[in-house]
Amino acid sequence: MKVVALPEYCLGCGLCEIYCAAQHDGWNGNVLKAFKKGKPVNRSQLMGSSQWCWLNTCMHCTDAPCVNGCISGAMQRDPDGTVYVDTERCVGCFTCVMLCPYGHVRPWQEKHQVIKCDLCRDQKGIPACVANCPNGALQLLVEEVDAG
Amino acid sequence: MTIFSAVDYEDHELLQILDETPQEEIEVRDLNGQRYIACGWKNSKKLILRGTAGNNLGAFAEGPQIVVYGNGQEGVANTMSDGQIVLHGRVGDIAGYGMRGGSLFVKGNAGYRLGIHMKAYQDKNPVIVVGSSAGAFAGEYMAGGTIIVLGLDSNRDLIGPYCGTGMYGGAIYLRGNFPEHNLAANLSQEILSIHELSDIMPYLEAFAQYFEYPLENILETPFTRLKVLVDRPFAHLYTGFVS
Amino acid sequence: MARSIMTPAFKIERDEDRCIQCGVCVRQCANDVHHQDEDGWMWVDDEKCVACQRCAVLCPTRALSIKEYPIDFRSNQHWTSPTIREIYAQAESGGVLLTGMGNPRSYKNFFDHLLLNASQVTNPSIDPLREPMELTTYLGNKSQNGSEGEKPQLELDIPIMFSAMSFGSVSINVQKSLAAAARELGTFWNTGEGGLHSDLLGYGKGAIVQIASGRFGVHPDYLENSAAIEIKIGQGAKPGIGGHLPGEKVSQEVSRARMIPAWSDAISPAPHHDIYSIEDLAQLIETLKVATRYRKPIAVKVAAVHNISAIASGVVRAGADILVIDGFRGGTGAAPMRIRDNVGIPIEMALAQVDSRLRDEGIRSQASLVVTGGIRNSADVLKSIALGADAVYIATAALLALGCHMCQMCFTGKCNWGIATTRADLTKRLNPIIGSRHAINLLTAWSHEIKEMMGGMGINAVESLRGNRLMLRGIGLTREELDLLGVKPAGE
Amino acid sequence: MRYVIIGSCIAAMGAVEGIRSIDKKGLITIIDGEQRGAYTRPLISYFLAKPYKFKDIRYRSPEFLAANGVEVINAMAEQINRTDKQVVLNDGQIIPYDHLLIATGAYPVMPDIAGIEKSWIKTFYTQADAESLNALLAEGQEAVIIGSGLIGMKAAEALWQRGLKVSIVEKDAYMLPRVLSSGSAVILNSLINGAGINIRCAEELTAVLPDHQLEFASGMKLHADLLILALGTRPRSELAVACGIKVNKGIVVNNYLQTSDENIFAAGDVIETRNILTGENEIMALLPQAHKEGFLAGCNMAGHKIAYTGGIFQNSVNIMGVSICSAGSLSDAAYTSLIWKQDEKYLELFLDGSYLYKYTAINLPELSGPLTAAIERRIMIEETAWRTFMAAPSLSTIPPAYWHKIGDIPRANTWNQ
Repeated sequence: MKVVALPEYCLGCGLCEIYCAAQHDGWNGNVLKAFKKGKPVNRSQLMGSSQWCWLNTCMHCTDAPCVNGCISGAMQRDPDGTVYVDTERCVGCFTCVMLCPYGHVRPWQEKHQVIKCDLCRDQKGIPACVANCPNGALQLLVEEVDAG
Repeated sequence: MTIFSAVDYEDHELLQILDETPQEEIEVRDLNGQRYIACGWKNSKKLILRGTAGNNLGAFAEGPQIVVYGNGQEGVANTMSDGQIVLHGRVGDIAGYGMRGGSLFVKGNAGYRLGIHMKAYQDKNPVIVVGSSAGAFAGEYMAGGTIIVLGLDSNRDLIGPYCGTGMYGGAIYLRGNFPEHNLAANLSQEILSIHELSDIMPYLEAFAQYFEYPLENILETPFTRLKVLVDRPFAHLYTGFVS
Repeated sequence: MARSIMTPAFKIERDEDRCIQCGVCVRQCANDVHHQDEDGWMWVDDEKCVACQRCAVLCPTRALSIKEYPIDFRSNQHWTSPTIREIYAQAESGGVLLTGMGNPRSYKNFFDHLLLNASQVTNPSIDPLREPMELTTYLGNKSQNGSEGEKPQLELDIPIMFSAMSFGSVSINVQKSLAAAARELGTFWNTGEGGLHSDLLGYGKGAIVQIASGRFGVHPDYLENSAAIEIKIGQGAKPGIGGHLPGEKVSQEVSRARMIPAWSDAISPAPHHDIYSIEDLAQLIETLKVATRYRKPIAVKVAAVHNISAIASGVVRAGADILVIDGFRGGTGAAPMRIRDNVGIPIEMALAQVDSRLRDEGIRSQASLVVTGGIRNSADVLKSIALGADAVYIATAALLALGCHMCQMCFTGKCNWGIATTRADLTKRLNPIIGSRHAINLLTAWSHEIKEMMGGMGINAVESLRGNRLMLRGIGLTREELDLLGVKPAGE
Repeated sequence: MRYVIIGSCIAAMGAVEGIRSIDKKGLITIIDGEQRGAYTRPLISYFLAKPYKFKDIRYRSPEFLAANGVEVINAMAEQINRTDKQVVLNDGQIIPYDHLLIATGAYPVMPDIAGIEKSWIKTFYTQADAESLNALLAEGQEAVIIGSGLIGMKAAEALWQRGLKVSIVEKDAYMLPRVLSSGSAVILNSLINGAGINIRCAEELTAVLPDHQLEFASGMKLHADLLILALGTRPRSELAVACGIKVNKGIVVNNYLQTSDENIFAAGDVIETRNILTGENEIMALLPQAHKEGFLAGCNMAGHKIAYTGGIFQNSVNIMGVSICSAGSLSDAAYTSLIWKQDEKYLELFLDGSYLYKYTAINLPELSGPLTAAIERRIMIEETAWRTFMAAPSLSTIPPAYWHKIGDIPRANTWNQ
């Protein structure tokens, strides 16, 4: 499973980032509350300019370099194939950041951790970015995950 | 080569015969103003027409090679995309209207609205060469392509009034003197030396060849090139208004 | 330059308690209304706002609302606020007032004064959920005389088509949306006078291709790769004047499709210079028929003007297979405001008159009648058919389905909804997959409604409703208006 | 099929994953000489600093091994008997194998100086090292670290966090010589010096004197309550040497991680890896590489022929809150250098024509992924595009050519004006 960004329809509006941020860290998708009370942090990041832009989100690679290269075992893949960070174990060495060719895995400086798309795995339903894209520029691609 | 006489045919009878003739070269004699010849043709058949070609000769066509020994009526090469029409005579109004490619050579005069709305894009570059003079509104709303008026064997004004009105692309070449007050306001004039004629030289050579006219005679008189000064002549006509 | 004597037309209200400074409004406004400074503060420039509502719709916290600027001139029934503002605008610019979309004036709307019939007891109604309802419509010359044999027809699964909107006036994604929707709905879309973009070649068989005075994009493949050809003489929004695509919208792609210099104004003047008479029109129709070997119906589109019925008669006699009449509420990408608001007549009147005239002259079967210009819903469609139309064209309604918010600034090329623009960054705001889905949904919904209303009348085929003015009654109309419409007053 | 793996760290875990991606049934035995399970050496500094609980520096859990049906034997391998395809352990057990993987890792390098066997002189490489150090240190002590590689730097940070006065001594001209460039070292130097760690470069330890005195080649003397030797590592290849497998600096393997004995594979810090940039085989003791080599070795042991194309040097580390990322060539002399600096951020690219050969990024870790991939995948990007990028480096300004060539990522909008 992964979110596919289609730049030909990406508006660069940034709603994906906003809803991504508000979906995590306990804000439960309440954008107003999240941004008024706290400083929510988006996982995926809007890239480019309005001419050519897309949401830089995780490919959830099957042979994920970030998982393979993680020195602490914090970067993991759940049985659905979702690559996520176990924040309890992340020491913030940023090796995974260095290994991600998409520049998707990013440092979360305040917490000395890394941050990345987890497909909103704690929430039911489709990821917040997909659900709130006004132009269908983000699509959830569900593909068979190798059970092994 | 198939040769037949059109003297007995109505418009559509003639069109049907032309359609059903498989030969690549067809000569039609005794043409008497039959209309729509070669309309929408998408081939490079060669037609030799003797007599007067009726309205909309070669309209919407792409490719036919037509020689008319006689005059053309209205709408010759109307919205023609490609092909060539050589007229050993005069041509009526709106010749080359919206022409998008190919060429039209006229030995004599052209009527009103010669080459209006002519267009060009990349390799599509239509050209009209008129041996004598052109009527009013020549090159009106012209967006691209080339119109050449030579003023040969004519004692009429080279161009009629309103030449190049609303023009926003392309070029008009006038040989010799012409009444400047007949030009639209938004045009630049540039007198060209013989060395600056390279853009149109192939057309002049072709004209000389088709109509057996000495090229040097054509070249001994200077040409003036008309182009648009401002490519958006109407840009300031309107005001956006927020109500 | 002196300070303008005008106040802004709109006022943007930002609820600071709700604004999270996310900048979506800044990124979405092509008019540069919103601005965020380096400290994150949000600012607005009301003067530039056209009330397209893009920012308000996309604002994730609903912090934005747009209102008409709250300024009241002293009450005056003659010198109204818009009238005064128009004078200010012309005094400051010296320009012709330009606008977009259809006539917004409060002229009498005859659709709203027509009521549909329903069956009771004596003539049972039909339940469209259980019984088949036929919406299939054929457009073309249906007369039996003539030696050419069977005349080409367009087959429509629903009596609604998408009206002419050229690539250039609207974005390629609008055309993609409508072309795809037309294919799925079993109807047709119209290219407008802007050629057929290469991306849309596959949709040619569902396209009615247009030829207008500028002859933009017309070539043998364009004529061949189509369902029908429409000669555009006039347009309801601007009868008597031609098309004018402002240079701002003539992008490289438009330039390629139209074969004109990029960023120049694309002008197709009112007259086709090869048409100065009905005979000339007949000649162009015949030229196109010859060029396409009589395989395509030829439509002629005219604006609804005062003597429309005589014009219609001439057009049909000139050989048009489909006559399209565009009423004075028809939309446009750009029209001089005075013309849009003051020229032409209502489509309802034009339609009733033309249908009657063609019937009286015995030539109604020689051409199908398609009306357009202000069709807002399925009831308008049904009323049009009862007044005598074979089918309708919609355009404004289709654009609304695609996201248009009716700001009427189509001519600027800065449409924030990706509709009336050719800018790549704005064009992509309309995803044709979503756009076509919306258009399909709209017409599917209308089809259901049409079937329900027809069922209520006890009619199971749209053909049986055509010209059936007994199914209409007028309300709030004068005797003269009723006579012109050919309907009885309610109660009679 | 019976798989035996000598070693239990990164490459070994990679191998388990690799084998199991193909062969779900074969018997896998891990010989864990260190008897600590699968843990991550780079995490020992975190252990020392915080201290972490043991399970937190584990790379893979015992559950992982159990789930993959791995048998772990806590003993040292003493000998490989290639003729009989057996491994002899120090407790006398004899383990037969069909395919053997040597993933024995490395040793810390010890200098040849008298006196270094003293109890206050330590290396910092294993869990045991960290534990014994933990028992020794006390706040306020003076610690000297010889070597400013990643191990030395992380050790310094840990000791500094524990309240020690820390000095780092580097024999090269600048610290982290295999990671930084001369330019970036200046920046890092000031950042770290400012934080309170004393750095001395171009100093070589020559003698350990009585009374905790250290003497250096320049004549400088330093007092040290604690001396940590962090001079790098060398492959732990003696098992391979003894059984006659071809060994250079490290064990020599082919593209399939196979040694000169077709039934014996090797992966991790013990082998020589092909450097993509030079085409030469080098010791590349890098964690991600170790996992990848282990994984591919596992695949090949299980019968899938998957070639290993090699790697590049790449490091990401955080020291005293400063993020340092670097990848590519070890030397920077031959290349065009483009530098961008702002406050505490620094980026330096080393280009040769349209190819990136190396970069050093300080406090710009977010750029390191694409830059590393640009080097590793030999992505051709015009120098002018790099220059444009360097005017304001950010993820958004990475040359579009990069995204076009990386695959999967959005194509350019074909609908251009």
